[in-house]
Amino acid sequence: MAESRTPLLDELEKGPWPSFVTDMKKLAQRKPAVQDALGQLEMSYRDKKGHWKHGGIVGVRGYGGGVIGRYSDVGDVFPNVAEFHTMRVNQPSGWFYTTEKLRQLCDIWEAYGSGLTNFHGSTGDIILLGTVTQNLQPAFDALSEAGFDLGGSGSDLRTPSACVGPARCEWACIDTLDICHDLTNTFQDELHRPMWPYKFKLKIAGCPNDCVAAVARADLSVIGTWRDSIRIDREAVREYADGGLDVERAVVNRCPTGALSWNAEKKELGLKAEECNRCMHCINMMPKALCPGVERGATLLIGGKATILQTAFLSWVIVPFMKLEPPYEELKDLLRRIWEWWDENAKTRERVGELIYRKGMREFLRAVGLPPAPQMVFRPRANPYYFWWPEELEGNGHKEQG
Amino acid sequence: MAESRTPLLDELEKGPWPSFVTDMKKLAQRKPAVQDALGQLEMSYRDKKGHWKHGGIVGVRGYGGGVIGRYSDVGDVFPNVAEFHTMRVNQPSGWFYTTEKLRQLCDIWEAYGSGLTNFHGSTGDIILLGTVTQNLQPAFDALSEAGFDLGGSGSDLRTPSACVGPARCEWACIDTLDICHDLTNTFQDELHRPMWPYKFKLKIAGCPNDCVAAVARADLSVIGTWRDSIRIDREAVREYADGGLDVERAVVNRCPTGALSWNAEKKELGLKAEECNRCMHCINMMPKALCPGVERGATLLIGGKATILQTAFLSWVIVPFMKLEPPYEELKDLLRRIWEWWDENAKTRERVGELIYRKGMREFLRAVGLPPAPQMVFRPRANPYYFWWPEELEGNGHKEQG
Amino acid sequence: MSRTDIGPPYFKDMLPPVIKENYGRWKYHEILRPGVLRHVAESGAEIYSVRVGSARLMTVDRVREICDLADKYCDGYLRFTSRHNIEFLVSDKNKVEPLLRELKEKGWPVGGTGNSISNMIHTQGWIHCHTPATDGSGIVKAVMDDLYEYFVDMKLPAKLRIALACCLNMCGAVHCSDIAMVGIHRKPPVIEHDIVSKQCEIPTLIASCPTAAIRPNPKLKSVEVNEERCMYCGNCYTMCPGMKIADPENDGVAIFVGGKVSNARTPPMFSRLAIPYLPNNPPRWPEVTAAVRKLVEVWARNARQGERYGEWIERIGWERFFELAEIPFTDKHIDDFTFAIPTFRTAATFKW
Amino acid sequence: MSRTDIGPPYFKDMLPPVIKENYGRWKYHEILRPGVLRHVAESGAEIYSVRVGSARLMTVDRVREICDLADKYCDGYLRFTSRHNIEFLVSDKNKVEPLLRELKEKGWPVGGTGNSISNMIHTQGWIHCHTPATDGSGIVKAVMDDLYEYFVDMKLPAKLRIALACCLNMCGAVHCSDIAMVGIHRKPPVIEHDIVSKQCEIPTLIASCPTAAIRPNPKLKSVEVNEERCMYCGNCYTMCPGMKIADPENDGVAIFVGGKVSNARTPPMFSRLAIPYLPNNPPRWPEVTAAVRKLVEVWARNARQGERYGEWIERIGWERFFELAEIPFTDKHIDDFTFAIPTFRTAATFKW
Ligand code: SRM
Ligand code: SRM
Ligand code: SRM
Ligand code: SRM
Ligand code: SF4
Ligand code: SF4
Ligand code: SF4
Ligand code: SF4
Ligand code: SF4
Ligand code: SF4
Ligand code: SF4
Ligand code: SF4
Repeated sequence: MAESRTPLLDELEKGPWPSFVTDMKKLAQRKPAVQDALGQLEMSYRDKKGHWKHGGIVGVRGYGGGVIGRYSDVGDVFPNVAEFHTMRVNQPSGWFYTTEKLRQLCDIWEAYGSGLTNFHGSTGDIILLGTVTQNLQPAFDALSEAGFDLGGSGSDLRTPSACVGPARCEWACIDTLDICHDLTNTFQDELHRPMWPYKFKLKIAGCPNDCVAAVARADLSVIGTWRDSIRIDREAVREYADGGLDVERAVVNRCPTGALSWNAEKKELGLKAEECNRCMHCINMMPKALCPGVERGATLLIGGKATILQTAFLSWVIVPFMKLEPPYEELKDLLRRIWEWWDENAKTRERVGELIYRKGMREFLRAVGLPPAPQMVFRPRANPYYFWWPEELEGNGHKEQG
Repeated sequence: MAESRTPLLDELEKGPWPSFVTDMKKLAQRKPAVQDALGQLEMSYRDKKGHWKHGGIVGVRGYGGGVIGRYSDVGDVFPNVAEFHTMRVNQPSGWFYTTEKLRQLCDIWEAYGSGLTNFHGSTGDIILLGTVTQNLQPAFDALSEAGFDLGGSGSDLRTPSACVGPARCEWACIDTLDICHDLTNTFQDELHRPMWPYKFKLKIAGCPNDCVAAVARADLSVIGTWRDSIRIDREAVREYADGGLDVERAVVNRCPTGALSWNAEKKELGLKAEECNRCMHCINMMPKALCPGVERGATLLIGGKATILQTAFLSWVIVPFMKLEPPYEELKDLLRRIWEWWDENAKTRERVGELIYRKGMREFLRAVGLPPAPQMVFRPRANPYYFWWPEELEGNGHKEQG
Repeated sequence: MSRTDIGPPYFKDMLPPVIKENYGRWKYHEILRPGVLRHVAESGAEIYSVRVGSARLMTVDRVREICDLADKYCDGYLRFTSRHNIEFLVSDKNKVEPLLRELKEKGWPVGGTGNSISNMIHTQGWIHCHTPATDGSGIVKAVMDDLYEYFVDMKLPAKLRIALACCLNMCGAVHCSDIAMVGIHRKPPVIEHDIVSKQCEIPTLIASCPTAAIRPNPKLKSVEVNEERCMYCGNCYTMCPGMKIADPENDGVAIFVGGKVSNARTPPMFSRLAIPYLPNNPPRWPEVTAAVRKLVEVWARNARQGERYGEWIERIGWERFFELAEIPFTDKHIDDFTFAIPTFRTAATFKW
Repeated sequence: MSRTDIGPPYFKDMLPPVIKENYGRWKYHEILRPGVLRHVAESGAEIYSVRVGSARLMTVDRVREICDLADKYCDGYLRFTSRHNIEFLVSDKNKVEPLLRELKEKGWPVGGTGNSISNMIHTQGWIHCHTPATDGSGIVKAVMDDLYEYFVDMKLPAKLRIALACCLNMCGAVHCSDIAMVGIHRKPPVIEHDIVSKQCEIPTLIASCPTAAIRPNPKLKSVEVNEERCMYCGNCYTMCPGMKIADPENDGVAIFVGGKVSNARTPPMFSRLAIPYLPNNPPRWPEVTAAVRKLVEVWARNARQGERYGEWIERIGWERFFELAEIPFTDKHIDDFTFAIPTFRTAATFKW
């Protein structure tokens, strides 16, 4: 047998987890780009460094985003990946597919690209990895024909995503999938034509379990919640207890607010609904017995992002509760106000959270017209360095004097 | 009866709490300065603003600190307080006095000052309020004669202070009073001759109850602690329980580390000493039954200060444990190294905590030769923005390249 | 000729004999009643401490009165506490009751121990400082009069430490008190250019501003203030008398709550903003005293036994605190200084 | 002509009939065994979801294989999860076992539900990105091979979410994962002045540095780096290819622990630095896989039932975590960036 050209990568064919190397090697037999992608990756494994570089801006007609241009810095050695751009294709809400649709995608990407994909990218897009500049437009045309459109990249709205929500989860307090779809369609222009200071991400989770990790990664997080009481099926609670669940230890004692109590004799769960902060723990532990209340809506949080530049932020509450029913106008209006303020005030590459940090939450709230609420903070300020608005003072406002 | 000249202040003669107005009014009868101090204060009460101002630097021979110069901005109306300087007199450790010493102070201040005092200032000094420039030196001479010396002011070591400690408290793990006295005497030059970027405060508490509020107000906090186990008198525990103390609820359940357990039948207190963080709660609740261990020393914390400039800081652990026995050389050496580094690196009016914040704890620790320890942080960094020292890297250190 | 650098009097010379003998060998203590402590040594020896409230601002006459009592009942020994109370150190058990009787006759408050309100840490204010936004001794008197019952009794859920600082310099541990009053300004300084140019060092002045609101005005050899950024801390005035910050119409008092410094149960905590502004109303600051009482009582009513102010709030949540205390929540409560971010709620969990 | 702005396919067209009919009316779920969920609707209808691990980086052939299975067992319906797993949506109960059998034959991992390790969120690495300090898919494969048993079983105290990002941009929720690997550089960029001067916008480049380490070099129409301030984040390289940050000798992987995003019990938390550096050792990164396994197991051994990684550490204290995990504590663990101060221990309470 001939010596392998990818001895290092071959090591990744071992072991029980699905091997992308095995998978790629098969496709490499009919796809030179995959062959070269493996070759260049093997080189990276040897050199311990990447071999991709920036290049000119590439894209499709009418759009400013959706394509990540990529060029090899060893294109002479691996000519079939000299150009190796990625297309980001907007996934259907909740990542649901028919095999028919998936096969269409595969055929398109076999025809116009390397045949390599990611299901999915971290933002949520279908990632079609590796094609050449001249295939971008044809690929896009074919995608469009099949009913697919590109997602976001660059300084625009990024592809929104949502947890599985009402499609398969009993706890969804909002229609995550519909909100995601509706917003994506409403904001097609913002998604496809970068015109902002930086990226803006939007994720929608149906309840505080946040199965789409919104709070950590979305400039605006929409998290389903409820205003009334958890509903309890007392009989089902008893069944859990009878079935061996140590309700006191595993559920009641771990309630963070002390809202729960347990009558061991009667096997009865007590709940002070006004103390509950809707952390989901008890519901998670006894899905057959407990479920969210009926007065449903969402908590909105702003500013989540990764490390660069100011360090990572988790999102911050800005609207404790908003009802969310189609056509979601209140949410859309708020988004527009947020974008307007951010667009006007931010520096290049300043995420909205960083701008709020720089300008102060008070400026933000006033600019977008949201009332301050104690739910916005874990605790109020410890320093005395706060500002007064002119109209709050006796005599001339402070802007006039001095 | 003649109309009062201090109608507003007179309102403060009412009520059960001791009235400084009543007190001052009596002395005013023989002290014109007190009379005018009352007059000016009444004016402040009417105007809702202060009437003191800065002035030239005043002091005593050989010292740079210890006196706060003060001038009235209505000196024409109240000539007897036109000059009204304060002398800060170094208190004996723990604020213990004989009446003899106190009477000497009173006599001196009646002779050379207004006769107004604070027992004590917030830093801990005896505050002798209000005298004129020309009386400063004579007052100092008399104080010195009586065995008193000035405390700190300006950019120097401020008067150290200590909790009552071993003099009257069963929990003192270090000799707070002796440490305070010894350091004060060792560092007389630093105390009396401002030569640093800003002030430096030092407070010593005998145990984590911190009865001298060191952690909030001292650039260096010395807090007594122990390395071994709390000692338990089992019989005495039982007596508390018999006496009606709900040990489980009031003590065990409120232990922050879960180190305690309670056997209700046997009325026995269990302790996992390695889990205890020495918060003092259980000891506080049962002083007859529990007390600190025997391997005693102190935790050192740095950086405590009030609001200006960077916002208030609570002190941060820099030495988890140091044995403290006379002549306290290890502590003194550390202080000298800290001052040296601070003095070399700080901007004017930059407290040591602010400098550490600006430069990074890592620079500080290396400069003063302290090993990093997880006890220094509540939790490690969440961001990936850390530095490597050249000697930690392969090839040339990073200082050489680029 | 005076001697310099002699240091303070040696504390051991100030200790009553029973303390000297049992120094470092105390075994336990009891609070016999509010203001009366009994410490017992390993040797069996005892000392009684009687804690008496003080105005802190005292005349020499008042100090001499204290000495008279200490001579009479304490063999001439006494001390002051870290919170400015007087402690009469009684070595002879039989003198405790007579001392208490005389104190009562004189109307001196005995208390401040255990689950009480102790004396207020406070600062100079209008009696001596040049930067105050409010008074010190006067508000303290008004507040302590009002809360007297809590000083002389121990009926609170836990210790309650109240402090006052007359400006943002916060002399004292105001920033870590259960309840803290702070004098505040609310307008940027009015610049007197002639004073600035003549008396002040411009670079130091500029550096003194926490928000970098001050910039040079080379034409006038003075400075300008960017009023959008000024949050009226008055630090520039500390550095330069030409930066007039006092403004009788708008100065007043802010109230912070929930701080502590002990390590008992929970780590030390900062006090946090409860009431952004109350007017300066000398001589008795009725708005301030009423607000403080209300804050004391909402805690006393709702906290669990042994729960300090901040521990209580952290358990129920600040949103619930604002509701119970009936304090409107404003944009001022939301931090916007350097460490703002960690105070923002990064969770969908809170109470309605 | 292609149409623009048509948006994604309508998700409702992708839903199996049972989901369409019971949309928003699910009642409860059960985990029948690792990787197999049963959701029951108010109507009594059921759907079975079979969760299968995926490499995420897949060829179209692999996707077609998935489709084949979905056609055979799921009437052509399937979905992917937010963590890149495949979910076969089985409407016919009787098809669950046959599907599981075929998956087993094919060697496809079924699991990732409940108290397991689910798929790793990860990023491009050397397969497509231009800024990586390490690979993506390769380490994931090595780590998941090693932790396979925890994917296919639910024997852990709680969910464990592992993530990897190949550079500090941290594409993914790496900063809030129970265990997170991050590719890091350790030396300042080597500046190629000709590239900088020709291809890069200097002001944007300067602004891109989080620590303000970059200053202009007007002579070369380029920039200089203050190496004392540079912490090798590589953001300048993202902005400008002339700032060569990759360095095979010193690049590697850091490990952070204790993050979460759910609100269950405790608020979302950041992951925090555990291991500052491990070398890049392709193809199987033995140091990294060993370290991750050790981190998994120290938690699995010591945490209480139901306690996520960060919840466990916060209960026992980070000082104890470093001891149990046998990780040396270094000055790197102590924060020195913007929000450092609130991480410093302001208490005398800690464990030895
Ligand atoms: C493809 C993807 C990683 C993946 O393998 O899944 C990705 C890849 C890149 N990200 Fe990302 N990011 C991807 C999701 C994320 C996420 C996660 C998310 O969106 O939920 C984050 C963290 C959340 C956030 O936005 O903060 C993320 C934070 C970044 C950052 C740092 C942003 C910050 O403010 O901290 C950068 C740097 C930048 O924008 O210059 C970045 C930049 C990049 C660039 C464009 C780097 C570059 O300059 O070329 C990468 C292109 C790689 C390539 O060759 O295709 N990427 N990036 C993800 C997008 C796929 C998709 O559309 O579905
Ligand atoms: C007298 C005293 C208040 C009192 O009534 O007790 C006091 C009074 C002054 N303090 Fe203070 N500070 C006093 C203890 C404190 C404390 C508490 C402590 O030391 O434990 C603090 C908080 C802890 C700290 O140092 O951070 C304190 C924080 C300040 C600050 C803010 C420092 C900071 O870094 O945030 C200033 C402003 C300054 O230094 O310019 C200040 C400045 C001042 C000045 C000197 C204001 C000035 O520029 O003239 C005040 C002089 C008043 C006067 O007329 O005598 N004082 N000052 C206290 C000293 C008495 C003594 O020696 O015993
Ligand atoms: C006399 C004094 C020390 C001194 O050198 O002057 C002192 C003396 C005692 N303190 Fe203290 N503490 C003194 C100021 C403090 C301070 C500082 C302050 O208030 O500014 C604190 C920190 C307060 C804070 O956290 O904000 C303080 C926190 C404690 C604690 C912890 C209480 C807690 O649960 O947080 C205890 C334990 C207890 O009371 O159970 C304690 C206990 C004690 C004991 C029982 C110690 C003993 O065994 O003798 C003493 C009598 C307590 C009492 O009053 O009930 N001492 N104690 C101070 C009296 C001040 C006063 O006049 O009221
Ligand atoms: C399918 C998926 C949603 C989707 O739209 O794709 C999903 C589905 C469910 N999640 Fe989730 N979660 C999904 C990602 C997440 C994420 C996001 C992530 O991991 O990136 C989180 C936040 C994780 C974190 O905090 O770091 C998440 C935190 C939870 C929790 C809270 C667990 C906790 O104690 O912290 C629950 C409740 C539980 O499991 O008890 C939950 C519960 C559930 C339930 C039981 C909801 C339901 O009733 O159907 C679903 C099955 C759980 C299971 O796998 O055991 N789901 N879930 C995601 C599956 C990812 C995967 O392939 O493994
Ligand atoms: S976030 Fe809530 S509603 Fe959405 S899938 Fe997770 S548990 Fe269900
Ligand atoms: S949802 Fe959370 S806070 Fe509410 S009762 Fe259940 S466990 Fe307690
Ligand atoms: S700090 Fe500790 S040792 Fe000092 S007086 Fe208070 S309780 Fe006693
Ligand atoms: S000192 Fe504190 S941590 Fe230690 S056992 Fe007592 S209550 Fe628990
Ligand atoms: S708090 Fe301000 S006004 Fe009061 S004494 Fe201190 S510096 Fe002066
Ligand atoms: S008052 Fe404070 S914030 Fe305003 S200009 Fe002066 S120093 Fe700056
Ligand atoms: S983490 Fe860094 S290297 Fe990896 S895909 Fe994102 S930007 Fe590229
Ligand atoms: S690597 Fe990061 S810290 Fe270093 S110069 Fe570049 S941007 Fe600045």
